[in-house]
Amino acid sequence: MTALRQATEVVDPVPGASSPHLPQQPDLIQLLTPEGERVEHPEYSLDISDDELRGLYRDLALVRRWDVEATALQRQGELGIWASLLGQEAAQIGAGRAMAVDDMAFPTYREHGVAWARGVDPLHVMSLFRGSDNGGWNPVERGFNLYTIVIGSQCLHATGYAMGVQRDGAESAVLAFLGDGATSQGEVNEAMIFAASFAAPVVFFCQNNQYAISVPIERQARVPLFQRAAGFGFPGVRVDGNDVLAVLAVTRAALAAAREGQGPTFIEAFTYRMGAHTTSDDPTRYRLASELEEWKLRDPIARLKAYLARTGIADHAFFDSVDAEGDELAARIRSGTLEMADPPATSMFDHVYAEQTPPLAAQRAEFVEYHASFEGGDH
Amino acid sequence: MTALRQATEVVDPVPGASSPHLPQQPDLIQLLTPEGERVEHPEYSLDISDDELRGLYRDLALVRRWDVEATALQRQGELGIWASLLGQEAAQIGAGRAMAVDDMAFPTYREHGVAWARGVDPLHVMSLFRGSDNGGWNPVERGFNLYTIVIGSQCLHATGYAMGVQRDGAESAVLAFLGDGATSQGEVNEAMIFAASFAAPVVFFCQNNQYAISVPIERQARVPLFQRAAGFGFPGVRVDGNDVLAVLAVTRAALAAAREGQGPTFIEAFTYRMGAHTTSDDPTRYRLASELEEWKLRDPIARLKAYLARTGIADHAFFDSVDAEGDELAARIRSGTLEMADPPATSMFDHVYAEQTPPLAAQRAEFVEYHASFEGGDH
Amino acid sequence: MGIETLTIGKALNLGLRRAMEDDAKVMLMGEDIGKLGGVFRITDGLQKDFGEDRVVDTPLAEAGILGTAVGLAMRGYRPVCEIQFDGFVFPAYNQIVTQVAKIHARSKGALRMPIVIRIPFGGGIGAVEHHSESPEAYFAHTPGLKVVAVSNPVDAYWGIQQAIAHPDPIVFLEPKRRYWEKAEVDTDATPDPLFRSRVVRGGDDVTVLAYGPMVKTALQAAEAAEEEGRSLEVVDLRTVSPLDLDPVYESVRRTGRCVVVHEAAVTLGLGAEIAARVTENCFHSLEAPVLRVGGYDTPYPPSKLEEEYLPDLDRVLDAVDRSLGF
Amino acid sequence: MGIETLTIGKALNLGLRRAMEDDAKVMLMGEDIGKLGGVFRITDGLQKDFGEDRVVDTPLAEAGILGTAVGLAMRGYRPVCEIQFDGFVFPAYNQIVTQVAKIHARSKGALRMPIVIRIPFGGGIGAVEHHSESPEAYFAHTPGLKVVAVSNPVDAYWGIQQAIAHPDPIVFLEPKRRYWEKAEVDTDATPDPLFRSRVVRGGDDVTVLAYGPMVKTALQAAEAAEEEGRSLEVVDLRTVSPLDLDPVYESVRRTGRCVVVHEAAVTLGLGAEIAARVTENCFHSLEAPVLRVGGYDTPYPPSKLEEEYLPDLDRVLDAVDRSLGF
Ligand SMILES: Cc1ncc(C[n+]2csc(CCOP(=O)(O)OP(=O)(O)O)c2C)c(N)n1
Ligand SMILES: Cc1ncc(C[n+]2csc(CCOP(=O)(O)OP(=O)(O)O)c2C)c(N)n1
Ligand SMILES: [Mg+2]
Ligand SMILES: [Mg+2]
Repeated sequence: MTALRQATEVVDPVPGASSPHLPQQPDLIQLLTPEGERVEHPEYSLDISDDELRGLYRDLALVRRWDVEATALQRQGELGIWASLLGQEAAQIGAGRAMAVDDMAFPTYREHGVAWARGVDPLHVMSLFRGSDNGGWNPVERGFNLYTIVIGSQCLHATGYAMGVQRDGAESAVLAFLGDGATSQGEVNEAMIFAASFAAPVVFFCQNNQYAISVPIERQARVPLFQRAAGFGFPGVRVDGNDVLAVLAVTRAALAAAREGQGPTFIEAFTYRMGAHTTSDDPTRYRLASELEEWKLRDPIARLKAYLARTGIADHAFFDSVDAEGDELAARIRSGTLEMADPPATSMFDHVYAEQTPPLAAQRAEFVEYHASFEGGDH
Repeated sequence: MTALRQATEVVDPVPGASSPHLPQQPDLIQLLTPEGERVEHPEYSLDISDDELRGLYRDLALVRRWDVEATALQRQGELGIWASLLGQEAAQIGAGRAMAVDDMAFPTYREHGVAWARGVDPLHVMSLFRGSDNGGWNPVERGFNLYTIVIGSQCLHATGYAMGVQRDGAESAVLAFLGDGATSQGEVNEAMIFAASFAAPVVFFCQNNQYAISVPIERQARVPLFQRAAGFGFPGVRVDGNDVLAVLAVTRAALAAAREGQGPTFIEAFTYRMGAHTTSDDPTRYRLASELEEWKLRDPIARLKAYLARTGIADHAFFDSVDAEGDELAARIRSGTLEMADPPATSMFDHVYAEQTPPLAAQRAEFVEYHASFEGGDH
Repeated sequence: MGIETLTIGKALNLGLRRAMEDDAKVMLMGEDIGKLGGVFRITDGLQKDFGEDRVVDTPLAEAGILGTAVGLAMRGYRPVCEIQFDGFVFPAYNQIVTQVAKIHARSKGALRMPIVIRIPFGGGIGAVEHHSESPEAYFAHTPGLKVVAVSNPVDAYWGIQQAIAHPDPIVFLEPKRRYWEKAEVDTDATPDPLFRSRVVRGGDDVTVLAYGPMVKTALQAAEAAEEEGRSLEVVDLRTVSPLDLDPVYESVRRTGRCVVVHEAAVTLGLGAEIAARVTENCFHSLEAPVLRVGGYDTPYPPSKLEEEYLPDLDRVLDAVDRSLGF
Repeated sequence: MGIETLTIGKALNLGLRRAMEDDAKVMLMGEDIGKLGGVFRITDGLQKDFGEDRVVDTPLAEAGILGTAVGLAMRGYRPVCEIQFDGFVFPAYNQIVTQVAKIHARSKGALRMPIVIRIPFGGGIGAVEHHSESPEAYFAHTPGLKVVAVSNPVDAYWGIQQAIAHPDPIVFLEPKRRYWEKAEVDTDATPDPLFRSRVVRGGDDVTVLAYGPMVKTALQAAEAAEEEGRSLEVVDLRTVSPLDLDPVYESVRRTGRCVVVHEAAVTLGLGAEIAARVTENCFHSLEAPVLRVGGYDTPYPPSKLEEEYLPDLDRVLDAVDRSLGF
């Protein structure tokens, strides 16, 4: 059986590397090194203007600023919980900016960067984590579904939506987001099976941030995740998820292929969750501080900044203006969150069905009556 | 993206081949050709005595005879339904005979050949299809689980059982059976993920009989099924499922590897369901008679018979004795089925729990009382 | 078409056909529904006439069917998903309960989920394990879903069309052992609304409620009771969620007695909810507690025992006797 | 150890530890239960002490957890599966309902399924969607499963050990919002049996039933009622399936009135079953119908509304008033 065994490459700690979670170069598509050097890739090139480059930097910086503000608001009791995107900005902005207007994204609960790129008001995202609603933007209008919290379920929705796109003869594509942990869910694998079977125009964008809460990627998969796709009959690629340019190029290519009828692609964006899983989490229980330190050297924003600064594409004034804009954004998010009105209590009855049922209408009426009885101050 | 696209081989009708479901030679492990020629394979050899060869023939012939009898009994109203193994005898006998006594098998509803190899009394299988019980042999005692009807669920049980074997430090392995259609179930993919993650001593034995009821394999997978395993990080092989010797060799090797701690293997036994899905099915609605004709040329029993006869390993007397034994077996199965007593009605209450609950005991008592009331003949 | 004698199966087939003709967004999805026409032939001939894009043989994965249906619904389609047998709906349970049922509320009405989940349900066909289940209570306990059960060809023909046209997700239960029962269907008539129960036989002594396959059993019991001089009022619930119990309350206020019949296990079956509501609404009229006739609290037994497990005429009459004797 | 003041969470942790010490076949499985000790820290320290083979961080797949637990149980292990939050049990639904619940019956008793499915359940913690569900009725309607819900540290400590030692599969519901509530636990005492309900406060006017997190609410209501001169008897059901209602019948025959409280949606929640049974068994003693206080028939709302959704002291008292005013 040894010949068989050879056939598969097992993820073992790279000899000499200090962490098993560091990118392994041979597979990794990169256009911008951690040091901010622009490099070429034989298959992926990126034609991008200076304006666009500055735009990407602005996106990255602003979503990080938003994230910092949200974390602070949670600490102050204004949000129930917050799922930070810290460290994953490039993966999300690269993917979000690769999308065309008509494309549709299906996020998890962490894709604030993609929400930003799709023009979803951050306050909609805040209202979810505040517990005022479940997001509340119109998914189809924005080309960005509501956050889906049950791990992996959205991958099937994305695939079905893509089957609809096919039937409409439309020239658009669908981007399904998932985490590394999500790849273990049956539904995610079924989504890949359906996507392959129908050659649906869907791209699976997996942010391998090395952890599913406390569980490291090695528990979910013994070989690099992007290799999963070949087993289902479609291409998989691994991109440096901290390199916004590479993510943009790879995602654009995959979406274009999908639009052209070439079916699905699986993208593994190799990145790192620099913060806690959520504000409820305590990562010191399961990972070493040194790992985070190493990943800080690969920070997705620092490398773009270094590149822009060194090449002169952006100057101090630009960086300062982005900082200022970030502070404004943060202030707007803060005040918007604090001012957010609680939803009317009866609203929980009003959207259960498109066509309300008599028993639920009766329950609603009793609810209203019951609460009215307190006005009298009887209890 | 074209480079990416190249990476995967899509199952397209083989040019020149009359059916897309015929084996593609490059991948297929074969030790005995359809014409009954013994061939060598670079990786798999089989050391087998004449006695064992005759034993395999006997197994194949007897399970086919059983199958014919069961189909007849169903037509005569003695069984509710029957799931025929016609055409898959070699896959099942090869796999079943590859197992060691301590190994454990997890069948679907079609593994009568494996049941036979594990020494399960055919009448136990008949009682299931007759509706007297759900099989009723002791799974752990026989190293053969009860039939599992929910597609794919048994793959997780097999994996868990293998995790138990690991924890026991036992030197045995587990064989999980599944169909080609089952590969689309989320649970089956989760089983492969768990098996890979824990390097569990389980072998997934997939009989690709080209159809899931009416749905051809192309709907489930766009690339050969055995390739699925590499995506999960363990080896996959495709064996000629109508070649009992190749199946035996490949399964033995995979089970041995599992026992040695090398983790899972996925075996795709490329075969054909020569009958209907079950006695309730009408295959003329979805496949051409010519396809069946082509597969008849690959009949798993005929080729072994040809080999045994030509090499003189078996003679007419032997074949006649097997036929006679088959008739005896059929007679025993027939009379055993006809004589099968219906289970006592109260039995449905008796095995719901290991520790009966008071409310169910009360329901049982009411049931008994209610039926006793009819003795009086009141209604 | 006018008046035709149809089986329930054929009525569903024609209803599906008509729904597909009426609205190009209607799609059928499921296992073996194409060339084979489904294991019960309910979709017979539809793929031939509407093509593989509208009658889709899916990979063998129920979560996949329901999950992709969600995406298709978001894109404006109206997926009708066939679950091959009741016992195989559970792999799709997560999608149904956490997604299909909640997306309208989650999106505050921005997204509709006009998905129909067709399930041939119930026992009595001599099948092996998992082919005879009655999972309706699981769905009726799930806010966001609606659940209907048809009992006859007329409701089958119209009900499937109404369900497909409805904006909310509906679990559509088909009484598989009655697929071959016939009745006249007037395809030009104006159908009764989907979410209404119906008194199918008037009576004065006891109100008997049933739905799906048990309606026939209840009617048989009523006939037998008549011979013994007892008059049963039989209500076909038709809608399992939301319940339409006003006609039931009216009836029970008259009869003072109520028996609920279903195949599902009695504990937490629909009978429990109906008993609670009827008691609450008719407390002072009830002369006996609401009695329930259902499957026992055991897994559905091997088919040789299913006649003992399933409610039948005698068990309904026994409950009627007990109610009258209270 | 003697008498210790423990939270429910810590009592569970100690109970698990003791079960693992007592029986080497006991294994814990789940997401993040190892180094992290679970998101609620219920398994804190156990992987360190019992090793990775007995405290297993699984891949992120609930069907996988339950399905492999079945195989492990067949091999003689006693798996204790943690479902991280109530809303994430549904991917495992097929394994639980079609396999875990049925294998003992399927095998005519040859195979036992001593699997415990621990689920932190219920709302009130200000969480996002899917983290506040009460799925107990789905399981209680499923023959072959048993379902218990603990309400206090004593039952948590003993109950988890009893559940693990029990030969049948048990859904073990932990009131997550009460994890931090404390009480004295005498670890040398002889515990009450697992499948028994318990009168936790005597009273004469109305019998109030609750389980899990609602027991505290019911007790608060009883205290408030006392100030108004009303005496409520409070029963902690403890076992949701099988139900142990004899003490309830006894109580209701005395009080003539009954109110059931749970967080799950009222329609087909446990209240329905209890109402049906209590009415059947205490028909002539009841002076009012059994009333139910539960979640509304809506998806669990965004957390800013959960206080409106969840039964509280006032809603219990309102039902008590309505019962007394009937
Ligand atoms: C079906 C399901 N099970 C469990 C959870 C609880 N949970 C929330 S996030 C998470 C880890 C997800 O990891 P991954 O997919 O890698 O995404 P990441 O959080 O790292 O972005 C878990 C287990 C859930 N939301 N859904
Ligand atoms: C979860 C589930 N869905 C549907 C079915 C109905 N069903 C029984 S057999 C079958 C096809 C199985 O095909 P395959 O896995 O290829 O096995 P084969 O019957 O060809 O041996 C289907 C859909 C089932 N048993 N379980
Ligand atoms: Mg992750
Ligand atoms: Mg097959």
